[in-house]
Amino acid sequence: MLTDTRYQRRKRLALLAILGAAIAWIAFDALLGGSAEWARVISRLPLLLTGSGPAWSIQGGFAFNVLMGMLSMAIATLLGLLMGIALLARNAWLRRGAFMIMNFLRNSPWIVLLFAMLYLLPHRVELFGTTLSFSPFFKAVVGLSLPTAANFAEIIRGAVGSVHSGQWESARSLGYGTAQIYRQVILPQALRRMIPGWMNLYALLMIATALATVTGVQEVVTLLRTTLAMESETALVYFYLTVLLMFFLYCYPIALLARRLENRTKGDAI
Amino acid sequence: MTARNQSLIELDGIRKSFGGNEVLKGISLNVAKGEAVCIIGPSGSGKSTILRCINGLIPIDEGFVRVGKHRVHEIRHERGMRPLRRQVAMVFQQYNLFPHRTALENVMMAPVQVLKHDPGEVRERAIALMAKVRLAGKESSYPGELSGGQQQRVAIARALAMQPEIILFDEVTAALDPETVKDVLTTIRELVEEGMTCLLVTHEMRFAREVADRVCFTDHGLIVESAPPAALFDTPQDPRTREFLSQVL
Amino acid sequence: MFGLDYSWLGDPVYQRWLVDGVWVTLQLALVSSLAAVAIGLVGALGQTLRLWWLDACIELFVEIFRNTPPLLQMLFFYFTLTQIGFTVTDPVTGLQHPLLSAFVSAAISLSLFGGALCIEAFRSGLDAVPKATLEAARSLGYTRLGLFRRVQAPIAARVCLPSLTNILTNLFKTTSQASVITVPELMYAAGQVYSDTFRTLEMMLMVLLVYVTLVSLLAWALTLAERLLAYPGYGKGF
Amino acid sequence: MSPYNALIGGVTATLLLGFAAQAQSDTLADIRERDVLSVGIKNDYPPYGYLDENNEIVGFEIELVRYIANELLGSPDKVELIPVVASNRIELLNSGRIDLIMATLGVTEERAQVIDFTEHYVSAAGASVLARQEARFDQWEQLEGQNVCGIQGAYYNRTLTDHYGIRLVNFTALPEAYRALQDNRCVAMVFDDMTLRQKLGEPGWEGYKIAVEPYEYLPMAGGVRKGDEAFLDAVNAAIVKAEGEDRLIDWEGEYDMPPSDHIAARAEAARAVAE
Repeated sequence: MLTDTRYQRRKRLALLAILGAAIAWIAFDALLGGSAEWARVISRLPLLLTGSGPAWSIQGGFAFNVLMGMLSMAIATLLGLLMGIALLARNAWLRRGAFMIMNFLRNSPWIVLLFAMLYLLPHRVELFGTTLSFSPFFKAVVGLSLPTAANFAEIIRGAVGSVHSGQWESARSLGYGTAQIYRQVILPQALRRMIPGWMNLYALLMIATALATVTGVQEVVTLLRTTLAMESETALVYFYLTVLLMFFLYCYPIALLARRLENRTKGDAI
Repeated sequence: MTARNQSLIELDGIRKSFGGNEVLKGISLNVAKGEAVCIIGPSGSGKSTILRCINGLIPIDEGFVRVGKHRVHEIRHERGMRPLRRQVAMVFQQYNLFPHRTALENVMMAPVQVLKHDPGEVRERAIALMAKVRLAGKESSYPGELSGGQQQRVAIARALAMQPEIILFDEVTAALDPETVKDVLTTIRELVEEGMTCLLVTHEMRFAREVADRVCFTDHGLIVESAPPAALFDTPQDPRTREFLSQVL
Repeated sequence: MFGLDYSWLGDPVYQRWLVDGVWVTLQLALVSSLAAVAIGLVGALGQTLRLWWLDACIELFVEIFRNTPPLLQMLFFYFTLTQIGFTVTDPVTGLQHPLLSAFVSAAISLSLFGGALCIEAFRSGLDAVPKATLEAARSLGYTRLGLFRRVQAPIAARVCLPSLTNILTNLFKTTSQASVITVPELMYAAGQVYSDTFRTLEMMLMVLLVYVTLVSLLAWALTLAERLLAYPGYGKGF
Repeated sequence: MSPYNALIGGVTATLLLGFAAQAQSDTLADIRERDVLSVGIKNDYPPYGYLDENNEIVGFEIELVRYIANELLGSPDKVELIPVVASNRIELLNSGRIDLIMATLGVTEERAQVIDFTEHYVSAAGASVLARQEARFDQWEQLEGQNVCGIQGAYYNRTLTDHYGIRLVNFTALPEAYRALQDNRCVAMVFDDMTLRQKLGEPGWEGYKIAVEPYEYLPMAGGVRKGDEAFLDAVNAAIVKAEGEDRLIDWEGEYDMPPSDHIAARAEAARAVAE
């Protein structure tokens, strides 16, 4: 039987070999004139990435997915933090309320929440005399951030709960107050455990931005589907593979990094 | 396969490294049938590794290991280890009971599933063994519901259920509460008195002195001194043994 | 109430559409959950064989399906499989018909997506069984297969259950995306109704409520199963 | 968590969400203040609105939209083109995201209850059926129980399923419906007659025909919010002006549409009113 390190090395080599073969195949097909389909894909790539023609100004496309992901994550982090604090609150009503909202959001499909937000939020509100207009983009961001926030709250709760109860006892016996224990003892440890979960959540959210196609945002899946109206049948597979690859290349490294961090924190005293 | 001498366990010049760290630097040891041998020594001196080399859990780098008629160092496959494992049982520091089975099932599992013995007969044996380790009435408890000392005694019963010729005890009391240590030691003492061949790694010096026929002191991967307990504890020959004993006694 | 108008719910046509939709949603969820667990078992077992090339292939499969949008996977399976030859030829007309209906495409795509998540969960469950417990089993003379079957798998199964609950509820929620490839499940039915009545908000709120109820019931049932199967004396993931 | 808890949570959340308010205002004043007109258009629907080779949105309706923007705000570029689909355009209008629908909107009674229509600038045949040359049906009734590709949110969907018993396979986007038809997922495809006839002219569609003729003709018009009189009048004035200048006939030619009696008649009428 192979030793563990040699096994892992061989496995990694095999993975690289498969990826290498795939890249070589694409390169042969696209650059050496193997097929006209890749040429079609390349001519549409600016549109799919930025939503604009050759001008490269950002009007949609995958750039929108990235932007939506980041904005939603920012909002979700803030909302999730509030919800997480409420989940840990001493007031039973507050805790129960937060728990119910969290479960409601966690148990609803993302696509349905997105739809609901689209029709629920007004498109324009008058506030202090100025008109704020809520674009579908903004609504999609809100719709995506809600379930993300609920998931983040659960991550916070899990991370805080995973700190051994012995630490509570020892900190209390040293004369710390509750708030102090959270700040000085629990959070520094919980935070380390939260980060991988937070990153995984971001990758999950990024993947979910594809759903914004149902709200009419000109993100990459919407543009893909529109573009395919003008393309020949044979190019279909190539276009889908290209967009799948965009998501994979963006999300996989994040997931990989998250897992590495996770393995590192696993050694923490639990 | 012939034995080079009449002992039941024979170790000769065993070397073992983990990464670049040489843990065993030429261990030689003979244990006769019915003998109880205790291995003592500072942490990290390779005591537990010796036990794991005897039942083949860890392959050795160099040397000769024989248990009964099995030449352990020549066995290359897990499959080949099975007859050996039937002969040699092992009890661990962390009990390592199977958490998904009750105490009685833990005792019965291997005889039924590995040795293919008749379940009815094994069951009788297992109940008797539970009584022997003074755990009658705890048969249907899950490991998670038992105290450390109780779990360890179930582990001993589990080892005995295999009807082994040799039992290896790996610091079996190290993780236990002081008040439960006594019960476990009593159980082991009874086994020794019944003539079971036992090899014990332990930190319980008083116990070693009471039950062992011979005590080996290991340090830095070598057996420094080996003698009957009275001799080793009262008139240690090697300065390292003296220093160790002055610290622990 | 609140200016919401639910009078259209009285229309028997809409009622039929919605009830049929829920039924299709349940079927899709059941089929893909079973297949996902099966794929997860096969994949996780494949990884325990410790064949580096097989392991690499399984890992690639898992990472691809975990890191791309299920919606896009569904569109891909629905539209491109016929393109690369998944068709049957009608003997009478000589026309090429798609081998896979929208429902089957969605079921396959959801199964693979859920299967990838299951492989990952089952593997980490197997990894979570303490090395010392396995050592004890080895010292009792278990073979590799016996050790896996009698000790490692039963313990791992209980460790996996919470993440399996997560995966299956997630999969149930993801079935709603099949509406995009015309699988007539609940979301699709809802779309049909509101494009007729223009009562979009009312429809979406109702759909939301139906999904939350169904998913909560599923989560509750699975949690109950977790509790029944737990062995006494050990907390979650012991 | 118990299902009881989840239900209570769900009901509460639903009720809370139900409070959403909607804005209502004078659109004409509003767009002059913003100096831009937001219009819901199609971008996947030749010849009315589609993406050209440069990824720009062009088409018959787009020309009309730009003409109206020029009339109302003084420049054809003071317009925000928002791609919509059949299933969301009315919602987008009524919640204020767009000011005007110019997206192949057929005039129907149901829609008239929730929005106001502008002048009927085009009269299009209603839905017809596209199928392979070999198809043997030519009546709507013959399609009963058959799988027919369609589009979600089309006004005729309920008539087709309820009255003719057709099993519609409805897509959200047109290209996907065409693809499904070519993949033989459906025996035929139902959509606006004009669009389907245009499709027949494209390469790759030689093996297809219009198998079933429309069962009705339907005028198409712009859509505005109900009761938005000033804005409606302004848009109507712009449309009539364009008609009087024969601009719609020009665009017909420009986008390869078959000459329509309706547009010619309206041009005559517009000039008659003007004189």
